[in-house]
Amino acid sequence: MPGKEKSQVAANLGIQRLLVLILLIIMKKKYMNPYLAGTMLGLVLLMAMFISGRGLGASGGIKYCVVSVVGALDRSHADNSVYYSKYFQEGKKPLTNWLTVEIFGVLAGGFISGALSKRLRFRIEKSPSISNTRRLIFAFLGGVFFVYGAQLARGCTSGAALSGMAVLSVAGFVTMIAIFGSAYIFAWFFRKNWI
Amino acid sequence: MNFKSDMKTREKISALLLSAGIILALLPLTGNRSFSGKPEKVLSEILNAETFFSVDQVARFIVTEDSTIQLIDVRSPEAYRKNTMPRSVNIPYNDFIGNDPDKYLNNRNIKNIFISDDDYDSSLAMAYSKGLGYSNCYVMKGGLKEWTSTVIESTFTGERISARENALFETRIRAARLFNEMNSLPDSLKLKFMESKKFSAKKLDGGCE
Amino acid sequence: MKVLKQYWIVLLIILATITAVFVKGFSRNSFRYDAVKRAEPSVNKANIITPGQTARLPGDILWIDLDGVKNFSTGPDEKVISIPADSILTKTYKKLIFKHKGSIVIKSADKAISAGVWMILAQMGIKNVYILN
Amino acid sequence: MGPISSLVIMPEWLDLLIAFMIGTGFGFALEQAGFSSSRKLAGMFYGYDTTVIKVFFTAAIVALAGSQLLSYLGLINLNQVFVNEYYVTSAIAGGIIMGAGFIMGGFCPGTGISAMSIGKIDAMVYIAGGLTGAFLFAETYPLIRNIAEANYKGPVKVNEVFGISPGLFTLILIAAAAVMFWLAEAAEKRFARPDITNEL
Repeated sequence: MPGKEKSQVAANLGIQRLLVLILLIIMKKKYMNPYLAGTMLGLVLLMAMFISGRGLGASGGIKYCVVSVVGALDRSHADNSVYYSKYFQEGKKPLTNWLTVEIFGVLAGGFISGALSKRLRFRIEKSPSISNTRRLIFAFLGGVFFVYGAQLARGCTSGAALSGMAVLSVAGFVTMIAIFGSAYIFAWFFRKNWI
Repeated sequence: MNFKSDMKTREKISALLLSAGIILALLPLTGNRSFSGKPEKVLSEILNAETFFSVDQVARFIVTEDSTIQLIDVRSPEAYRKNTMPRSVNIPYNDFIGNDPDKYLNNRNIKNIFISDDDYDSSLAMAYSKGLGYSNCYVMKGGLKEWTSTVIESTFTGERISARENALFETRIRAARLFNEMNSLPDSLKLKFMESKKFSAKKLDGGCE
Repeated sequence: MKVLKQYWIVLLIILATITAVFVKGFSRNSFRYDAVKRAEPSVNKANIITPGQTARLPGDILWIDLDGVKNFSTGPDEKVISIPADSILTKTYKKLIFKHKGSIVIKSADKAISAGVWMILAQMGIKNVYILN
Repeated sequence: MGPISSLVIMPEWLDLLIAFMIGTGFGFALEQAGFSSSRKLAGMFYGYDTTVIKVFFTAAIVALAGSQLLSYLGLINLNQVFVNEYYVTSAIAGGIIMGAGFIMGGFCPGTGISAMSIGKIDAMVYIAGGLTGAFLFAETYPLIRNIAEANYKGPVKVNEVFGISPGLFTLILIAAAAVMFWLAEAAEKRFARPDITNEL
């Protein structure tokens, strides 16, 4: 049946063209238009609310990784601690927690996006006026501070501020204002690192 | 950095979100829920004979300690303290309407049977729950009045008793004994029992905790 | 025209939203009110009246007998209709109930039936529905 | 009606698969927005690049308006969606610590993970720091427990505090965001640093 084959070829070509078009839209600019990307992020958050009844989170997943490592290394310490023990009650496994699996998804999603937009490269991003060591030390310190603060506030920019704002929670708005407010104040002290 | 295209998108997204915001501001949003489903369907479910359990059926549930049953007493706490059905919990009708009923009714494997003095409050609570989508809700027909006259004060008036009737009376008498035991407890013990039966809000999963 | 060309996607989304809102908001055949608010009269028992109180109800009274027997003891000029409870939402009766201005009094020998019907009518947005005790 | 998880009891694998898919979408959106670049993120605090504010507020508002609309249409029960609990002291103290961490490290945890996935070494070090931070918090928890649990207010909503309908508050928030977007673009022009932005 040559006619049928022909239409099949045409359909295949059509699908290929569509895929190429989508790829072109994604790779057209270096980064996606921020408003479009924001809409996409908002829709992902809406999906999380609609399907699982919860917001997004990132620091929670980091905490669960730590908790599971501590639990594997020194179980008795974990069971005796006020903090760790609640994550092991009733046979709970911190590694198969919603948040933990979600951050592995974030890794995968970031990798796919980076691959599509050809941004996969090992490098240290920094201001030319500072050394690599300085950048890495500050990155490490930043991580320590940020996640410590996120544990205290029960969520980071995604878990508390973004998801909190989407459900109109006061905690979300207060955390958001505190994060950005304090970052603006501290920005003056660390300006050499960035500009 | 392409300023121009960013600006155009900004204008579009601002227009879109602002109009959506205006629509939302005009809607009567309260954050509460409304009934769901087609009215006819909800009505026929409410009027369905299977929605109503007789006091004898409830007596059997109590005697056999059926664990798929939850008795919800919607009377006032005072009335509940005076006459407590065995294995029942107390959620006064106004508390029931004021709160999200999900914390009481979320277990789909359990039949929730509402009880009040007569059929009035219990049927309202049942209709309210069914409208919100909890199909696992029932009513004890006749309420505590019927319960008292049929089960507690049950006496046999007839010539001969059949095996079937005998079983029925056996159940009634055992249920009445459980009921009387429950209600002869001193008030302090009963209060303790009521406290233990209080519902606490189900914790939702979420956040970074 | 230029605006339309530039903003077509915005307009499309807004139009879809408005349509959805209108369909939901103006459909008589769905519940759309705040369930807690509409159930409020039943909390303070304001929805139950005794025969003596009916004179105080606002507007004309539409009497509905849900048991299918005309045994209301009322004046001769009141409208008494008899509708079996399960057919109260059929087209003709629904129209009658929605069109009626004033109060509606429902009555049934079975409290479970009048309570169920009251809850449905109240949640559909009909105010001034009362149960005759 | 939704959320789906409150309607059906999902098997664990499906729940986790959904978590993974949502995470993938999250990571993809973050990377596409340019949040994998720390200098782009930090640009927000010096005015030369305000992507953060644009993406962040657009996302929050889209999700907020979308969920309100779905709730009006009877598709989602917002009482069943998690609302963050408000601990006044810890929200403010934690926020301030996070702000300091943000400007030092140039990432927040979510963006750090997505930057790590495309090979940013600084992001990997940042996440290592994050793991350390979580460990430190767990070990010092008994000491700061009083702060962490002080002034608990429960899951309060903003519109309840102001006593207005959620729809009206959403409109106010959107109007504020539209003004902010306009200001952000003005700032980008004023504090433009082509030498930096061209590198990103």
